[in-house]
Amino acid sequence: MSTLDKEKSLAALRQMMVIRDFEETADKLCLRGKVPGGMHNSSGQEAAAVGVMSALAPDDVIATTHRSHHHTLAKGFTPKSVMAELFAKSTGVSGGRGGSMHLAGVERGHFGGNGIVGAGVGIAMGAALGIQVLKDKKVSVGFVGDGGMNTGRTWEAINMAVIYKLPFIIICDNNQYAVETFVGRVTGGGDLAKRASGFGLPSFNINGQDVEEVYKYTAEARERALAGEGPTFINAVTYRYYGHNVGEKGQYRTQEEIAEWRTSKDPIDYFTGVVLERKFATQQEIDDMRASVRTEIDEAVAFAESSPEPAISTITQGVDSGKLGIQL
Amino acid sequence: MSTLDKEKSLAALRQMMVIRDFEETADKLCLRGKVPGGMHNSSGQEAAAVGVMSALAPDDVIATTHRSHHHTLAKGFTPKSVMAELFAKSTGVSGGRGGSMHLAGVERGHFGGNGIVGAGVGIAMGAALGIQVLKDKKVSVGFVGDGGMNTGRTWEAINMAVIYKLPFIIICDNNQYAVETFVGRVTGGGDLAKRASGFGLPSFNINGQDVEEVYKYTAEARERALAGEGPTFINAVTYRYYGHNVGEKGQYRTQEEIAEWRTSKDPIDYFTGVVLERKFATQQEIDDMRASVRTEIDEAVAFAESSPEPAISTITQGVDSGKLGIQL
Amino acid sequence: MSTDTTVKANATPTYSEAFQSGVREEMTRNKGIFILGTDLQERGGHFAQVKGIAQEFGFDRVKDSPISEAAMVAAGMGSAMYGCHPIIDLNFIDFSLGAMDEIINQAAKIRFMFNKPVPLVIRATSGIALGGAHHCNSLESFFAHTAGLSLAVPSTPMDVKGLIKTALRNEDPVIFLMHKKLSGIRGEIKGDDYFVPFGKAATIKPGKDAVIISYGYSVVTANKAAQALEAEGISVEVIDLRTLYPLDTDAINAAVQKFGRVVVVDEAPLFGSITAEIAATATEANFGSLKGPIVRVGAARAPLSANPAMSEAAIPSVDSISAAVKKVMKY
Amino acid sequence: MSTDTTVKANATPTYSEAFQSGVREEMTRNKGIFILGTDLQERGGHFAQVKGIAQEFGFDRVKDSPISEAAMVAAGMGSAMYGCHPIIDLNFIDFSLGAMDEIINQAAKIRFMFNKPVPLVIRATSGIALGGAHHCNSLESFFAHTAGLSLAVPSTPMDVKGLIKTALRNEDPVIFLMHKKLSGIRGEIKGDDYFVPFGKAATIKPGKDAVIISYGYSVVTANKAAQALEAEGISVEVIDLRTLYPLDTDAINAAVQKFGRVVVVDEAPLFGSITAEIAATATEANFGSLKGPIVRVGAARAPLSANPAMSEAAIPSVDSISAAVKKVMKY
Ligand SMILES: Cc1ncc(C[n+]2csc(CCOP(=O)(O)OP(=O)(O)O)c2C)c(N)n1
Ligand SMILES: Cc1ncc(C[n+]2csc(CCOP(=O)(O)OP(=O)(O)O)c2C)c(N)n1
Ligand SMILES: [Mg+2]
Ligand SMILES: [Mg+2]
Repeated sequence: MSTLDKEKSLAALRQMMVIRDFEETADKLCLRGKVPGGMHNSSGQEAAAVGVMSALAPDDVIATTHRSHHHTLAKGFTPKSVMAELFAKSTGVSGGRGGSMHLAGVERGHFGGNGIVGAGVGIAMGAALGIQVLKDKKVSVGFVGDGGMNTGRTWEAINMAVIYKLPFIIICDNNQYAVETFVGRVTGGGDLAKRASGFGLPSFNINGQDVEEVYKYTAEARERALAGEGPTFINAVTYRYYGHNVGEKGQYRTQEEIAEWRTSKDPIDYFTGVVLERKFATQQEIDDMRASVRTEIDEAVAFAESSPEPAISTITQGVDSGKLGIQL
Repeated sequence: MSTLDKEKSLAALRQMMVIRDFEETADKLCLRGKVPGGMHNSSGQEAAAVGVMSALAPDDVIATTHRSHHHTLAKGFTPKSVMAELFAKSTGVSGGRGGSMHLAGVERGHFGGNGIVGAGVGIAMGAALGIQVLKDKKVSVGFVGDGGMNTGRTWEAINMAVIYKLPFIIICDNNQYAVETFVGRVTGGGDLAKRASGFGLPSFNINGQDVEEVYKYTAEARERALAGEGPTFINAVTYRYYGHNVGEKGQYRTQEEIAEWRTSKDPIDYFTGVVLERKFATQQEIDDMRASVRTEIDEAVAFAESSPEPAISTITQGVDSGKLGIQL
Repeated sequence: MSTDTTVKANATPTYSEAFQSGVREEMTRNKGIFILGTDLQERGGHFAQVKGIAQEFGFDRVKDSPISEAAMVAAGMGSAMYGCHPIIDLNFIDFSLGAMDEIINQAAKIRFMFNKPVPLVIRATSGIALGGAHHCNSLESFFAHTAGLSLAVPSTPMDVKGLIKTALRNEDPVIFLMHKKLSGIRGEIKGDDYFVPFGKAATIKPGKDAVIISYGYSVVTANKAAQALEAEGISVEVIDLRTLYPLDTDAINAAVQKFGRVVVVDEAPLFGSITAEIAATATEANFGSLKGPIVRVGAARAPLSANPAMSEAAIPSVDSISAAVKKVMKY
Repeated sequence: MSTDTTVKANATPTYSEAFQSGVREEMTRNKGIFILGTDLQERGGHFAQVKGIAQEFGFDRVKDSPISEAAMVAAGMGSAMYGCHPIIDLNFIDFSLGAMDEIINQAAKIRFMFNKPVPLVIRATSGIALGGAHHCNSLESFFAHTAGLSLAVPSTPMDVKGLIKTALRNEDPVIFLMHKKLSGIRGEIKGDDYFVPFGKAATIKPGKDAVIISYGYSVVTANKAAQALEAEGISVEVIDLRTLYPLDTDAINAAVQKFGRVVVVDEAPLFGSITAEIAATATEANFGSLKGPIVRVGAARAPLSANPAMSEAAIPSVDSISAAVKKVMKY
C-alpha cells in the first residue's frame, strides 16, 4: 500500500483540484461578503487532506478544525453542500447553522470542524472509543494544526488513545503557522513526532505535499489501528498559500517563502507530474479534468447562491429534546 | 555540587525526620477528626522534597499539589504553623482558610498547595515568568504528581517555560500511584523523562529516595535556570507508605510491595546510613536528633490544639479589595 | 447478574447505592452505556457510586481514566456521537472546570449545529462540605445557563435512581450532580420501570402559609427549617426542583400564585445564583400574586474556607432560612 | 515614547485604540505590566487592541504565546503573585473555557486563601456577532457569579480607557470584556489622570418615564430603542452598568425607585443571565417602588447560528427592547 493505483490516483488528483478551485473561488466570494464570518482557506494543503482520506473507508470517522473545507470535500461531501454551508444556507451540510468552521455530517462519519483549536482531536478520540466499545471495525481520525499541538487537550487525548489502544489516527495538518506565529517560535523541542513518541505511539514527520506519502502512512496507521495496536501520530508538513483568515496578509512571512512553496512544492503540480509520468492520464485528460472541476465549482456557487436561508423560526429548534426530556 | 556537606547533610536528615514524624502524627490526629477534610500523608516521599529544597535559595519560589506537607516543611515553614493549618486554625500558614491542601506563604516563596491536580505547575511557571520579567535572580519550582503528568495543563506549562526559557524546574513527585491507579496503567509511553524531553528541555528520571541525588539534579537545574538556559524536568521516583487520603487502604497494591519499599528503600534509613558512614554524626547524635524532632512535633500539636479558630466574622473578608476597587 | 453489592428494589439503599441501582438496570438494557472516570474499577469511585459495577459488567464498560478531564468529556462526547451513551464520572464537579470547553462549547452545541443528539451523562459530586475552596464550587448556574444542557440535582435516593434512569434515556447531555452530604443518606427506591421525568418538581412537605423552593442538600436544610417553623405555627411548603434545567416553571408559578410568599434557597454564592433566575422569572410571571418580593437565601460571596465553622457560616442554615420565611410572613 | 500609533488625549480614537492608550499610559508608569497572548507582537492582536505596543515597549513586555489558554492564565496568575501586573489577552472570551480552572478556581480564590492579592487583567473580545456558535458565548454570568473576580464591560472608548486604567491599578483579577461590534466605534477619550471607578454606572441618556439598565453592545441597541421611543412620546433613561461586578446597586436602586418601570437588557441567553441577578435583587430591595415587574430582555436559549439573520433574531433588537419598554409603560 505504498502507491496509489490509477483509479485512486486520478480520484486523488481530481479531489485536490476540487479543493483548490473551491478555496480560491470561495475566497473571492468571501471578500465580496458572501461568507458570513469569514473563512480559512486551505489552498496548498490539499495533499494532506486527500492523502488521508484516500486511505480511509467511507464510514471511518473524522473530526477536524476551523480550517476544514479540504477535509470535508476530501471526505466526500459535495462542493455544493459545502459551499452552501459557507453561505450559511439551509442546504449546507450543517443546515446553515454551522458555517465555514462547523462543517459536519455525523451520520457519514464527519464529526465536525471546530471553532476551538484542538477540540476536534478529542472528539475524534471519543469516536474511536465508541468504535472500540461497540466493537466495530473502523478507525477515527483527528486533525489538528501545528498551533493546536500546544494546547493541553491535544496531549490528554493522545495519552488516552494510547492507554486504551484506540483505533485512532492523529494528523497534524502542519502548515507551519498559527495565525501569524511560526511553529518554531512556540513549539518547545521543535520535533512534533518526537514529542508524540514520548507518549508511546508510533509517530512520524512526513512530507504533507506528497499525497502518496500521506496515503501510505495513513494506510499503515489504519492497519495498526484495526489490528488493535492503537493510535498513530502523523505530522504532515505542508503550507498555506493565503492568509490565516480571508483577506489577511501580515508581515510574518516573506513573499519569497510563499512563492517557493507555490512553485516548487505545490501538491497538485507535483502529483500531476506523477500521474503524467506513470501515464495514468494524458495532458489533455488533465486539462479536461480541471475544466470539469471548474464547472463543478461554478455549479456549487450557483447552488449556494440560489439556496434558501434557514427559517428564522428555527432559531430555538434542535437545541435539545424538549422541556421534559424524552417521553418515557 | 554532587554531595551534601556535613552541615547540609545533617539539616537534610533532620528535615526528613521532621516530615516523617509530622506526617505520622498528623495522620493519627486526622483519624481522630482533628484535620477537617482529611489529608494526604507524604511518608516515604521525604527525600524528594528535602533534596529539592536543599538546592534552592530561601527566596526561590515553589508551588505544589494536594500532597504538600513535606514540601512546605522542607521549604522552611515550622511544624507549628503547618500543623495549625491542618487544624484550620487562625495561626496556620493560611490562617486556617486553606487547610491541608492549601498550605502557602507567598511572601516567602511558597505559592501554595493546590486542590487541583496539575495546577501548581502552571502557577510556578507563572512565577518563573515574573522572575524573568522583573529580571530577578531566582528560580521557581513546580511540583506535580505522576497522576498530574496526564493533565494537559502540565504540558502547556512545560512548553511555555521552554519557549520563554524560564528559570523553572518541574519536579514530578512520582509516588507511582494516583489515588489507586498505578502510573503504568495510565501513562502512555511509560517513560516520563522521555515524554518531557520531547518538549525540548533537559529531562531526567532519578531515584527520589536518595536525597543527594535529588539535590544534585536540582542544583544543576538551578544553575542552568540562572544561566538563562531554561527549564528542567526531573522525575523523582518515590513511594507513599500510606493510603491516598488518611484512612484509605484499598486493594490496589500488595502489602509486600509496601513492605519492600519501607524496608529496603526508605529515604531516612538510607541517608542515616550515609551520614553515619561519612561520620557526620554518631548513632547517639542521630538518636538525639530524632528525640528533638519528636519534641518539636509534640509542640506543634500542642500549638495547633491551643490556637484560636479564625473569627467567623471574617468569612467575607479578603475576597477582593472591596466594592469600588482601589481608591484612585 | 446480581452480586452482593446489587441493591434490591424496595430496600433502603444509600443515595450512592441508588445511583448504582439505576445505572445497573440501564446498563443491562443498553449495551452502549459505559462509565469512564478515575478509580472506578476497583474503588468504585470516590463515593462508591459505581462500586461493583466493573466486576458485574466487565472492565470494558467501566474504564479507569488518567487525570485528564478534558479528554474524559471529549471521550464521552465523541463516543456519544458515535452511538454510545457514556457516563463520564468527573468525581468532584470542581474538576469540570478543566473540561469547560468540552462541556459548554462542544457537547452542549453539537445537536444545534449538526442536528445530532449527544446522549452523554456527566456525573459529579457537588455541594459544600469539608475540603476547602477548590472542592466546593457551586457551578449550577453555569450549566443551567448553557443552552443544550440539562441539569439534574437529586436530593433523595428515590430521585437519584429515577433521574439517572431518565438521564440514560435522554438524547442530550445531562449534568448529574450528587451532593456530598447526601452520599450516605438512606431511603426507599423503586424498581426498573420507575423514572423521574426531567422538569418535574416534587413537594417534599406540604404547607399552608408560604413556600420554600430549593434543590439538593438545601432541601434538607429547608425541610428542617420548615419543621422548626411548624412548631412556631408557620406552615411552610417545601418544593424540591430536582432538575434546574428543564425547570418546572408550572410548579413554581402555581406555588407563587398559591402562597404569594416565596423563599428560594440554594448554597451557591447568592450573586448570580440560579435562584436569581427563579426569582426574577417567577416575579415577572406572577407579580400580581406576590404579597411581597421573593426572598433569596444563598451563600456569601467568598470562596469556602477549610475551617468548618467558617464554611458552615457562609451557607444557608436552618436559622437563615427560617428568618427568610419569617420575613415573607410579615408581608 | 510616543509613536505613530499612539493616540492623543481628546482625539476621537476607536474603542481598540482607546484600550491601547490606557495600556500605554499604565505601562509607562508600572514596569510590572506586561501583555501575553497570541499574535500580539506584530499583528497587535486580533482587534489591533495592542497594535504598536510591542514596538514601543519591547518584546519582553508584549509576549506572543502558544495556543495554551490554561498556561496563559497560569502565567498571568503566577507572575501576578510574584509582583507583576500582567494583561493576559485571551483573544475571544470563548477561549477562556480552556482556562476556567485557572480563572475560577485559582486566580479568584488566592487572595482569600493565601491573603495575597493577584493583580491580573484578563482581556478578551466578547459579545455576539458573526463567527458561529463557538465564538459567541456570553459568559458574563459565569464571571460575575465568581467571588474574587471583577468584571468590566465598557461600551465606549472613554470607558474602555478609563476602566482599563483602573483595572491596572486594581489589586485583584479583572475580567475585561470588549465587545466585538464596538471595536471600531469612535469617541473621545481623556488623559492620563482619568479613571473610571469600578462599580459606578453611567447614565447614557436621561429620561422621565422608564429606565433601561444594560451594558456592552446592548447599550447601543437600548439607546436606539430609547431614541425611537422618544418619537412616540416615551422618555426612557438608559443606564450603562460599565462593570457587572462590582455592580452599582446604588444606581440601580435609585433608578428603580425613581421610575418604577424597569427593563434590563443583555444579549446572553435569558435563562440564568446576569440580568436575573439584577432584576431579582432590585426587586427584593425596591418592591414597593415597582409599578409592575421588572422585564428582562435577553437572547434565546440556543447556541448562535452562523447564519446572520438567525443570529440577529436570537438576540435583543430595537424592536424587542421597545416592546419591553411599552410593556412596563402599561403598568
Ligand atoms: C482554544 C483556541 N484558542 C485560540 C483560537 C484562535 N485561533 C483560531 S485559529 C488559530 C490558529 C490555529 O493554528 P493551527 O492550529 O496551526 O491551524 P491553522 O490555522 O494553521 O490551520 C487561533 C489561535 C481558537 N480558535 N481556539
Ligand atoms: C483536576 C483534578 N482531577 C482529579 C482530582 C482528584 N484527585 C485528587 S489527588 C488525585 C490523584 C493525584 O495523583 P498524583 O498526581 O500522582 O499525586 P499523589 O496523590 O500521588 O501525590 C486525584 C485524582 C483533582 N484533585 N484534580
Ligand atoms: Mg497552522
Ligand atoms: Mg502519585
